[in-house]
Amino acid sequence: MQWHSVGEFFAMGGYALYVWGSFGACALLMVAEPFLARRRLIEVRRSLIRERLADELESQQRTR
Amino acid sequence: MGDHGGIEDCIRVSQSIVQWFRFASPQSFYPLAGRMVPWFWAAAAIFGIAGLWMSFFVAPTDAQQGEGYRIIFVHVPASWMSMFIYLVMAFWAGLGLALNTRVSSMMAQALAPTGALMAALSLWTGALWGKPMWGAWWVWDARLTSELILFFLYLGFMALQAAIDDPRRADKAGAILALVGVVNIPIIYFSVKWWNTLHQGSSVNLAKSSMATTMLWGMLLMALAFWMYSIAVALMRVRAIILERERHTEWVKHAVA
Amino acid sequence: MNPFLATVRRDVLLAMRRKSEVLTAVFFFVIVTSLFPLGIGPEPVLLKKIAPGILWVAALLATLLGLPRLFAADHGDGTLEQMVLSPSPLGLLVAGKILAHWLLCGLPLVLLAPVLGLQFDLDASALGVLTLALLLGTPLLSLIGAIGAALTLGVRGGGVLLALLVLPLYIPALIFGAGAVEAHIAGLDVGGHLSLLAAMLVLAAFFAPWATTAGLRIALE
Amino acid sequence: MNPFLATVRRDVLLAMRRKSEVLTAVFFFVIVTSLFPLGIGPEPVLLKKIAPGILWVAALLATLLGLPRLFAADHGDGTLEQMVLSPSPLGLLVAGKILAHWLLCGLPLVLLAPVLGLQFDLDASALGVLTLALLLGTPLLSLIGAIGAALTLGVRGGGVLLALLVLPLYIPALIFGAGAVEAHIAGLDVGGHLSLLAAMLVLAAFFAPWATTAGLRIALE
Amino acid sequence: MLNVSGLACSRGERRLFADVGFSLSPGEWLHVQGENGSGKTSLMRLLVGLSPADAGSILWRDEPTPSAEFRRDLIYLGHHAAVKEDLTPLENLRLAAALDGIALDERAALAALIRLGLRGREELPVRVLSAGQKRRVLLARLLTRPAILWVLDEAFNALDVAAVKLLGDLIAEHLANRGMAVLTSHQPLPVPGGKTLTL
Amino acid sequence: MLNVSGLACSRGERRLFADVGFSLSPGEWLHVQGENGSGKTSLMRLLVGLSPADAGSILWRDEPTPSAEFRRDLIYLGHHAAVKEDLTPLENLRLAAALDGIALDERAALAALIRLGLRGREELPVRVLSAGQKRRVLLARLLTRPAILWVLDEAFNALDVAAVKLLGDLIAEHLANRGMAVLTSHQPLPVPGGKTLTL
Ligand code: HEM
Ligand SMILES: Nc1ncnc2c1ncn2[C@@H]1O[C@H](COP(=O)(O)OP(=O)(O)OP(=O)(O)O)[C@@H](O)[C@H]1O
Ligand SMILES: Nc1ncnc2c1ncn2[C@@H]1O[C@H](COP(=O)(O)OP(=O)(O)OP(=O)(O)O)[C@@H](O)[C@H]1O
Ligand SMILES: [Mg+2]
Ligand SMILES: [Mg+2]
Repeated sequence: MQWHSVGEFFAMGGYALYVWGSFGACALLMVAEPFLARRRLIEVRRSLIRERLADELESQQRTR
Repeated sequence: MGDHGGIEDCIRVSQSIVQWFRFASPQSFYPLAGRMVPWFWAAAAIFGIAGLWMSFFVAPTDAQQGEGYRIIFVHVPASWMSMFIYLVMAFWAGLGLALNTRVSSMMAQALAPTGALMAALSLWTGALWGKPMWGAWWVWDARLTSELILFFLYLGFMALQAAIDDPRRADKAGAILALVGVVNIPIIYFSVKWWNTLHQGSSVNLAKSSMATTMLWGMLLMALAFWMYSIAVALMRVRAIILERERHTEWVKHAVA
Repeated sequence: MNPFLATVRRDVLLAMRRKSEVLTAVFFFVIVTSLFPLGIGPEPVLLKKIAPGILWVAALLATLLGLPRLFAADHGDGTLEQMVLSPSPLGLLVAGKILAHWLLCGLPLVLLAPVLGLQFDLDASALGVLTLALLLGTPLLSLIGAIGAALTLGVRGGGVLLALLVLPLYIPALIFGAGAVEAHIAGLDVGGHLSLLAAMLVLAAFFAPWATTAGLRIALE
Repeated sequence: MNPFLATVRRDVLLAMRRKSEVLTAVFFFVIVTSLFPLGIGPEPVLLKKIAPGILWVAALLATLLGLPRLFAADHGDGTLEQMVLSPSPLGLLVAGKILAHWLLCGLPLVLLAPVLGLQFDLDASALGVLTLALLLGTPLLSLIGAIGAALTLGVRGGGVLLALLVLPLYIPALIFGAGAVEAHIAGLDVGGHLSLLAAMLVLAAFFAPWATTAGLRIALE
Repeated sequence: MLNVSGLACSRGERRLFADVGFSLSPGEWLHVQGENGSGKTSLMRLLVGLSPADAGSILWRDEPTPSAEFRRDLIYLGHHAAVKEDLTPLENLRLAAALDGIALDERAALAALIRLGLRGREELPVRVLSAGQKRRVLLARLLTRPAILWVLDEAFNALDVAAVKLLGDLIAEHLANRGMAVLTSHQPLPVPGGKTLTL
Repeated sequence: MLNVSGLACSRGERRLFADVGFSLSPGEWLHVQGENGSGKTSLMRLLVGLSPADAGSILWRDEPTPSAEFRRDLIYLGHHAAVKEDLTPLENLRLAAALDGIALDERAALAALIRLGLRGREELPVRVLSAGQKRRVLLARLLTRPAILWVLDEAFNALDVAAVKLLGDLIAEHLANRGMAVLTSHQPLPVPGGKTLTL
């Protein structure tokens, strides 16, 4: 292994900004994207459930 | 014997076609996708961890570029995926246009943002690599330019689909655009390449002659991780799209119980 | 009369009725090419160097500017519906419209380019190559542009979305077109560039009317 | 609500409804700036030299592209008639529309220009001057453009005629705007350029809404 | 209140009408009749001040038009839909009011739309509405903007039977409140009384 | 000749109609009725093949539409004017015929325009014509293009009394020549007989 200390690892031989900028951007976007996709799914589900509730309420009122 | 095998083959093929159409219905694809997603996440995580280990702790320091070269482990996979996803997206879109299978159009729609993301990452990491290596964030090199155009093609596809309300119409229009784009990508690639080399010798050239095998492995593992990630996230997105579009059908009402 | 020719005639007639239309497309080309020396400064060597690029980009933008109107007017007043329902094949009518667009927006640029090239001090043979490249390139621009125009028809954000879709596809034409002139100035052979342009033109002539027709049918649904 | 603010809000809302509209104006700017290197060739020194000119011309064309729609939509569906007949002063409504146009077409360009400048390898202080010049220049472009849009409203050959009318008026903005950046790169003082831009902006802010209003009334007659 | 005299209008080389005059007092309305192309729309546009007359005078409250006061007192609905296709009926109505400098709360706007039979369409973009529904969105403005003089050009076009009756009732109500109206139509109008002007 | 069955159409989340069916033989016509927004225009567009139906079949001469033959036999005039504002009525008529691949000489075109009461307007750009005159230019196509099935959406809109009668006569003539027609209108139609379909 070529790293002698944690500091050296993070310094990346002077290329810290570039290397961590790249890996960081990848990490950020690749965490954000699934998160957004998941939220989209949850939101559709939630609105579907809401709609069902509204249907039920309406039919209750009608039978009453 | 040969005859017999032929018939069996026919049956198998037709069965798989039937199977394929079964999964081509949103109703059966939705749960299938749901079951596949965790597996792809797991694979992405495993390959990703292994790849990161290789890229930071196994692969040696590059003689010319020092530690800066390690950007390669995200840059190349992102670049590859951005190109590959476009092909897959156009394939699904074209299938949807030709056979009117709804799921394939939805798949194309789900892939586009991931492809755009990969193109953006390729541009971003490339720019961050270029500054220390060439001293400029951006040069009008053939590869860079065609990647930029690819990014625009993704954006165009997404903008067109977003601009059309009726999903059926959006699918068809998007499919035509994606197919036209596929015809154009090789043309663009070669034109840009030729354009660039006509002017100046490639002052822009990475010494990639003797890549250490550990480097190569790191890159391949990372590429696999990116691949698995793309599939997983596209499947997640296609599930949302299926629910959005099919929200008035009975099965969706039951599925979300 | 043949429906194809009838469409060409109709569109040309319509453009002539709005007299200024043809002239102003040309003026746009002229003005854009004249803007750059103003923005960049008056160094002759520099200007000569960038002349092919600027002339091509200007031609490309001038073509682009006319594209949204290619189908929009017919769509807005219901004529397009009538064309779809007409007994004549839609592909023929669409091809006629594309040809008319080139006659009105492309051809004048081809004819004018040599004059504008003089402004940048290009010599006669370079002007010849420029004109030839534009002659091959501008129909290509019209053909590709028609696909974009059909796909964005009646869509929110039309005109600019069209630019977004079409410009990336224009890039090969731009590179080979401007490249031909630059290569000629640098003393290289231009046959390769021009035959590639011609090949792309043939390819587009086959596929673009088809894709455009499909796009129009979708737009009307 | 104040009719001025109501107009701004309405136009922004309309643009947002057509989601892609705002984004694509910006994309157009991005794509046009990227086209020039493709036409001209990839030499960094040359590109850096012509960068300010190219960015300014692109900003100008991007603004121009949105102009025909400034009043055309309201004219086509009769809303403009209603605005003329409205109890609120027409000048106020027009000023609101111009401000909305700048917010949608001008401001995003100002914000984006530094990023695009990077593509041409401009340094940080040059990018600062570029941004400042655009911040002063783009409202000027919107104000002048509005006059042209009003005058060409409903006129045959509209869009391109508009370009023809407006581009000559844009030239001072282009010269001083691009000139400021070039002067800065050449190590000269840029105060003069910028204050001239500011002076033109103030002048236009006073007169343009008035002239636009008059143009609109004529167009509706 | 409205006094028109000696009005003349020509288009191209054709004199459409000359010496047209009439006057309206509160509670009165005028039916402008004539064949296609006889100049009804042209007259309306002169009346509201959108185009200048060749001759003649138009006085509102004894002052020449177009004055700011006249514009405040006037609603003109023409052949055009004058609604934004991308906005919903509700947004259209509220923004039109805001442009006129009038405060219109959601409740009042909704009530107007519902009165015009657009229940359930408040949130759709106008683009997808039917021809008649688009006209109704425009007509809702009659309820949300107080004005004394209504100038309606072919307002009954594209409306179904129920909507024609509704609009007739609205006009009658308006007249009963000392309003005035100038209407054109090729169909018989469901409003009683009224002067007639034939071009 | 025209057999429609089981037609269904929905827009957005709203089902406009389902299971609509009718058939027309030569000499028959159908009046599609319904309130604003009930789906008349949508039905017409399905019928001529401009938009796809959710379900159902449309047969013309026992073959599914849209076929080339169907397009040859069909004239559809919709809400839109479908005339070029910059051209004269005469040019409009002749170019429309040329696009359809039909030879139309000046004499025949002029005769059609005159029959529609556009005498004296043949050489004006359509832009300056009145609303009713524009409709008449469009309607002149009924005379210049031979077709068996006329699909007219609100064709009586904006027409004055004389023109309404004229169009009624044209339709009656067409039916007498073994033609067919599908019409919508909110006014009573001046054509005798006819089936009715209420949406
Ligand atoms: C914004 C800038 C950049 C973009 C858009 C970009 C784009 C791409 C693309 C599209 C590929 C895949 C092409 C292929 O496999 O043939 C790629 C691969 C690669 N790039 Fe970049 N790149 C950029 C900057 C850089 C820089 C600065 C370097 C190094 C100094 C670099 C080194 C590489 C290497 C080593 C590969 C893999 C080579 C191969 O597989 O053939 N890139 N890049
Ligand atoms: N430049 C011109 N030259 C000759 N005639 C013209 C010109 N411009 C307009 N016209 C005529 O002026 C008249 C304008 O009529 P207008 O639109 O006011 O009619 P209208 O009574 O509203 O008709 P409709 O009932 O059809 O709506 C038309 O007859 C038109 O032909
Ligand atoms: N996306 C949508 N969501 C909900 N409803 C919609 C949507 N698109 C259209 N509609 C409704 O579909 C109907 C379309 O009606 P269509 O234009 O066919 O009516 P029509 O019978 O021709 O009416 P008119 O008499 O007014 O011309 C309208 O009621 C409209 O509100
Ligand atoms: Mg009229
Ligand atoms: Mg209708």
